[in-house]
Amino acid sequence: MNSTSTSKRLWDAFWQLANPKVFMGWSGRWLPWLVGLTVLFLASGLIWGFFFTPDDMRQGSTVKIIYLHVPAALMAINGYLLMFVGSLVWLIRRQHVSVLAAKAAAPVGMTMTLIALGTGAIWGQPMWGTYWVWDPRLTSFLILFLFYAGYIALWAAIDDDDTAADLTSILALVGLVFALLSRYAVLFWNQGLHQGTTVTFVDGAKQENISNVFFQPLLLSMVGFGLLFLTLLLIGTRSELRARRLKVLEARERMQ
Amino acid sequence: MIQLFTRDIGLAVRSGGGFGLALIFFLIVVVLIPFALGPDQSALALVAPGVLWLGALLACLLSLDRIFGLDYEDGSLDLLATSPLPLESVYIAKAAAHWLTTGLPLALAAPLLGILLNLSFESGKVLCFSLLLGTPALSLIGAFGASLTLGVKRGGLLLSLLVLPLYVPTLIFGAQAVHSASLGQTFDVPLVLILAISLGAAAILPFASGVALRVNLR
Amino acid sequence: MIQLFTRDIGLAVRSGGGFGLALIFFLIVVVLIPFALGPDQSALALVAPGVLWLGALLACLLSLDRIFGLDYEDGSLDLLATSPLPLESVYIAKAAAHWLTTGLPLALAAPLLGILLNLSFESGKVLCFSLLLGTPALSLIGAFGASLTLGVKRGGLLLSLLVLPLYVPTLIFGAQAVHSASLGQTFDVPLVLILAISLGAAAILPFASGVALRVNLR
Amino acid sequence: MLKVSNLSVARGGVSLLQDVTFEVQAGQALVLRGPNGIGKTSLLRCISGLQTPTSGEISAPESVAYAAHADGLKGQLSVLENLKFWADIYGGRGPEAALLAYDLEDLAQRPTANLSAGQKRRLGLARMLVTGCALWVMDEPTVSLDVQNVTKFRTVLQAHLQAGGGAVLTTHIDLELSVESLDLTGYIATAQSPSSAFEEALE
Amino acid sequence: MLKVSNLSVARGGVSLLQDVTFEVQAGQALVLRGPNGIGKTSLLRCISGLQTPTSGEISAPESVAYAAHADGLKGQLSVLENLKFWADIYGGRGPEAALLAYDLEDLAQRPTANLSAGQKRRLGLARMLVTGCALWVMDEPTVSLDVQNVTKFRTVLQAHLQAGGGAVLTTHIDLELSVESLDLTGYIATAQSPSSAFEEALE
Amino acid sequence: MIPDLGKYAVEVIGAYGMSFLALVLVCFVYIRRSRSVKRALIAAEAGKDA
Ligand code: HEM
Ligand SMILES: Nc1ncnc2c1ncn2[C@@H]1O[C@H](COP(=O)(O)OP(=O)(O)OP(=O)(O)O)[C@@H](O)[C@H]1O
Ligand SMILES: Nc1ncnc2c1ncn2[C@@H]1O[C@H](COP(=O)(O)OP(=O)(O)OP(=O)(O)O)[C@@H](O)[C@H]1O
Ligand SMILES: [Mg+2]
Ligand SMILES: [Mg+2]
Repeated sequence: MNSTSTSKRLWDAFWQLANPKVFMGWSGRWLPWLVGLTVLFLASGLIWGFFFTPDDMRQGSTVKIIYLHVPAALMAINGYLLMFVGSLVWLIRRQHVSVLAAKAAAPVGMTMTLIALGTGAIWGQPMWGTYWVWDPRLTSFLILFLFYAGYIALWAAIDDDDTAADLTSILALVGLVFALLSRYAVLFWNQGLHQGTTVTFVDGAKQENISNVFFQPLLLSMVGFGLLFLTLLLIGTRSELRARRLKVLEARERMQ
Repeated sequence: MIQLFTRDIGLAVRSGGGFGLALIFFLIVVVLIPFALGPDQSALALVAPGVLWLGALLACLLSLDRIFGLDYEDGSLDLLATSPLPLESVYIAKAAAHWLTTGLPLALAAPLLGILLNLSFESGKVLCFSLLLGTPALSLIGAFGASLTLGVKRGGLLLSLLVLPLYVPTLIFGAQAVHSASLGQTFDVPLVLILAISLGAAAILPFASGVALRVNLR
Repeated sequence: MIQLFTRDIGLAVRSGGGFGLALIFFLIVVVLIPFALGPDQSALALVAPGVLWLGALLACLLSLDRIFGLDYEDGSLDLLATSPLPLESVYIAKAAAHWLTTGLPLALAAPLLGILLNLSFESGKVLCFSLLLGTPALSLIGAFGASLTLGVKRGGLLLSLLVLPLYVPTLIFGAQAVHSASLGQTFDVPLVLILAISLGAAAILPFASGVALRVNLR
Repeated sequence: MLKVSNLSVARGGVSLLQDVTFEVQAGQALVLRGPNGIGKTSLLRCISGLQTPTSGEISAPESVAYAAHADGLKGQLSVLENLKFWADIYGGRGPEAALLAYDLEDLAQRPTANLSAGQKRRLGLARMLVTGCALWVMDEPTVSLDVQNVTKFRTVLQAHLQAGGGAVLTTHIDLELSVESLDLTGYIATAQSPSSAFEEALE
Repeated sequence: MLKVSNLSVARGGVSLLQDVTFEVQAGQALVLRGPNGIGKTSLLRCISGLQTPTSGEISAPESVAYAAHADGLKGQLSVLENLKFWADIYGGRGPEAALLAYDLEDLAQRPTANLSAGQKRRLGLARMLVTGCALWVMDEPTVSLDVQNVTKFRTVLQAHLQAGGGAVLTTHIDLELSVESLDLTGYIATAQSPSSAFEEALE
Repeated sequence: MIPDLGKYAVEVIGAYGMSFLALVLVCFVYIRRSRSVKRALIAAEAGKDA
């Protein structure tokens, strides 16, 4: 009884965030802390990874690329999911903040995709002897990059904000269906070289495939990338909200 | 809906953009491939299934922005939107007309053109079959993309950008089916998957496009 | 003329159809090729020169009907024809703007995309060079075709039909140059021939297009 | 037939009109007047359902016949084919009466692209007749028409009203119709009124 | 400035007008009148060089400013950019005076696609001012304009004439201009007149 | 200072360099846009009151 009312209150408080005013206040208060945490985790993870981890016996020092590659890949996928959720909320509940968050997430997600692709390509040269192979996972990422590019281009091409919000949201929805379908199709099409997922979280514990020496800094770096994503997301959403307000003021100016 | 469908086909035929042109474009792509890749016969046979599928896809793509574009520019779409016909039906009629003037002739001509690229007749039949099942998906997805980019002038390339990643699964399964057939393997799984994509697209996209059209006309 | 050129570039950039989109289309074609032809690296390297040239050609082709089309539909072309600017200059300005927003970015990006198809960096340089010399011809010929099909609604496919045979020589020499380079042979003869085509097109086509435009506006 | 109450209209994020209230009964027509850019077209788009008003109520028949600034005719089709198409879409009357009303029989087989501006407009007006809709929403219907054809339009409109139809139209010239008119200059939105709830929340 | 003698005009292989003769001197304007479809637009297209007459002579200045039924404006460009573009093409005057004349300063930065019908038309008319051409050829210039803007147009035209310019225009409504007008109904081509030398040779 | 990266130094440093470049670039773009929008909004709101 009590617990349902608590969860309901939490739920209501969550939707309060959809109010631009509330969101601006909340995000303004948390942003400095978030920036601090991001720097802390990212720096410690990457510095630990780059300076204080041993070389792998097979891969040599290239194993250090993992501290960029895996977190970026992770955030690239999560970014797309976030974009999807933001769009869905907009289409159902017409909350501007959520669609503007989706808009702000796209360029960060695309950058993460680019980093995953770039570091992967650089890694591929020593490991597989080529920058690029048409491996399913690599291919899926290239397609993901195209989805991001299309989403951003559609936002850019449409003048009216609400129209753009509606259309990009529809694209994100349909896009997700086809992205999943593509993933399946690509697996069907080619088996490939890329390692399977070894970082799995089963009951909060890692599996044994990857040793602790590599795993701990990787975890820090993953959290760092996540926080960076969140920070940029908040900054971007705040800019979009302000830009909307600016447009309203300009429109009002025009009427006088 | 039927009226819109027949009108669109009539318009396509009348303005010289009917059945013939998609075919001829397809033919030209097939003809250009040897120029681009060199004339080696066995190499050509190897790439033929993929090239023919790719050619069909591009022939579709080239005519996409006209699906709604012309009606939007001359104001007919506004009038259609205020008519008793729901926009979902408008989408279906237009996608169907596009398929009939583009996808269907391509599918029927593909086995013949396959001969130019040294494709065996058996594989040609599978190619025809896979195109028959797959081109509806191409038209449906393409018309969906067109409904999104309606208001964008010079939207042709934007449309391609939006639509091509959506075409990936269809292309993969399509090329795969013909490829397997040309190697003498079974090809029913990819064919079933293509059919599933076409049916899925027909089930979901009318609603998405209806919304997109309404938003664009606002 | 300069004004028309800058206006067209401005319009292309403003409507989201600027430098980026032709590039992305090119990228997409390159991405689709392996889906259609299969992922084998050595086979891809073999077809890469031809396919990259074909991709550039198709990226050009997709944007052709907008060269004059938009201006024709909204009546600007009538007004330009009555202005002191000769229609030959209109043609040159528009072809130049098309090249700058399509051909040039494609040529510069081609070596990078070549990597996706397992093309060596050396061949990539030759590819870039051959595209730099050849894409002006593509834009010039394409704009000529566009001036011919001006009055035809849904002229996109008709335009492709007219233009593609004219593109054949450029495509052959272009693909040849890169192919030779990737086999370590000399490639200066095809490059010189491409240059000759571009120069020839620039010398003759303005007059032909001027006439075609005048006839179409009548 | 049409009832508009307390309607506020915005376009491109700018509030244009507010508190517009009027009613059109069967057999009546209403002429909306106002200077360029006041929002006549936007109001008509709201009435025909293309645009959503920012507030207020519209009660209109399910399907209305809308004639916009652009005619929406297919140049490649003949005059008759254009009319037939719209008649089919609306499931309305055949095109013969419409051709007759605007004296288009001679042009019936001509491709629409080859018509003059006034001939096209006449065809656009004839379209209203084949829809069979009771409510006509017309944006400057007499543009490009010569004096004789304006008279023709007046006759057709009056017949439509007599048959129990209704009409809302805009015009800048005097149509010499003996119908009510509404001057929109009294309803111009004040700068303060936000055009959506979201903007209100941004304040 | 403009001299048209014994002009015969055809469109789409059909003779429309014959033996049209008139003259417009510097400082004069001429209004062409006639019912829909008589050939006004075709005649103006001949004068501005888009179409060749089947017979007769036209002596017009090298470059004329032509305003057709369609405005030829780019929706993505702002009002100012559209004017600047045409000013550059004609090497004529800057756009400031033109903006002022049609009261477009407030709209200068707006994308043209977002203008109302009358606002677009005003921009189309302002275009004539930046061309710097002496002869204006205008096809129904006041379509979609409200009363106030028609007055504005009248003032601008009169200033143009006073500055030694000339104009040929068509209209269906009364512009209250004190200029000459020519009724084209007297020049309708007889069925006999062939529309080209080739057809004549076929006789 | 820099650990011994063996024969893969170019790859590892290249990967880190490229990633930093990309990250710094997005951060820069986001912060610059945030600043400019904020400034413009403050100016507009001042103008409204005046
Ligand atoms: C451009 C090419 C590449 C892309 C797009 C890419 C993509 C990805 C993605 C999405 C993941 C996360 C997968 C997951 O956690 O389940 C990942 C993980 C990983 N990648 Fe790559 N990759 C690329 C190239 C490479 C190369 C060349 C190597 C090295 C040989 C490599 C090694 C790894 C490793 C070791 C992981 C961690 C796997 C794990 O433990 O979960 N990747 N990559
Ligand atoms: N698509 C659009 N996007 C944004 N603003 C627009 C758009 N269309 C018109 N407007 C603006 O909205 C206002 C009202 O336009 P509307 O077309 O409704 O006017 P109108 O009364 O019909 O004028 P006219 O008599 O000139 O046709 C104008 O100021 C116009 O600039
Ligand atoms: N492109 C064309 N091809 C063939 N015939 C045409 C074409 N355009 C117009 N016509 C015909 O030529 C005749 C004259 O047309 P024109 O446009 O010159 O008339 P107009 O006097 O300007 O009429 P309006 O007042 O309606 O604008 C009309 O009968 C018309 O049907
Ligand atoms: Mg209007
Ligand atoms: Mg006319």
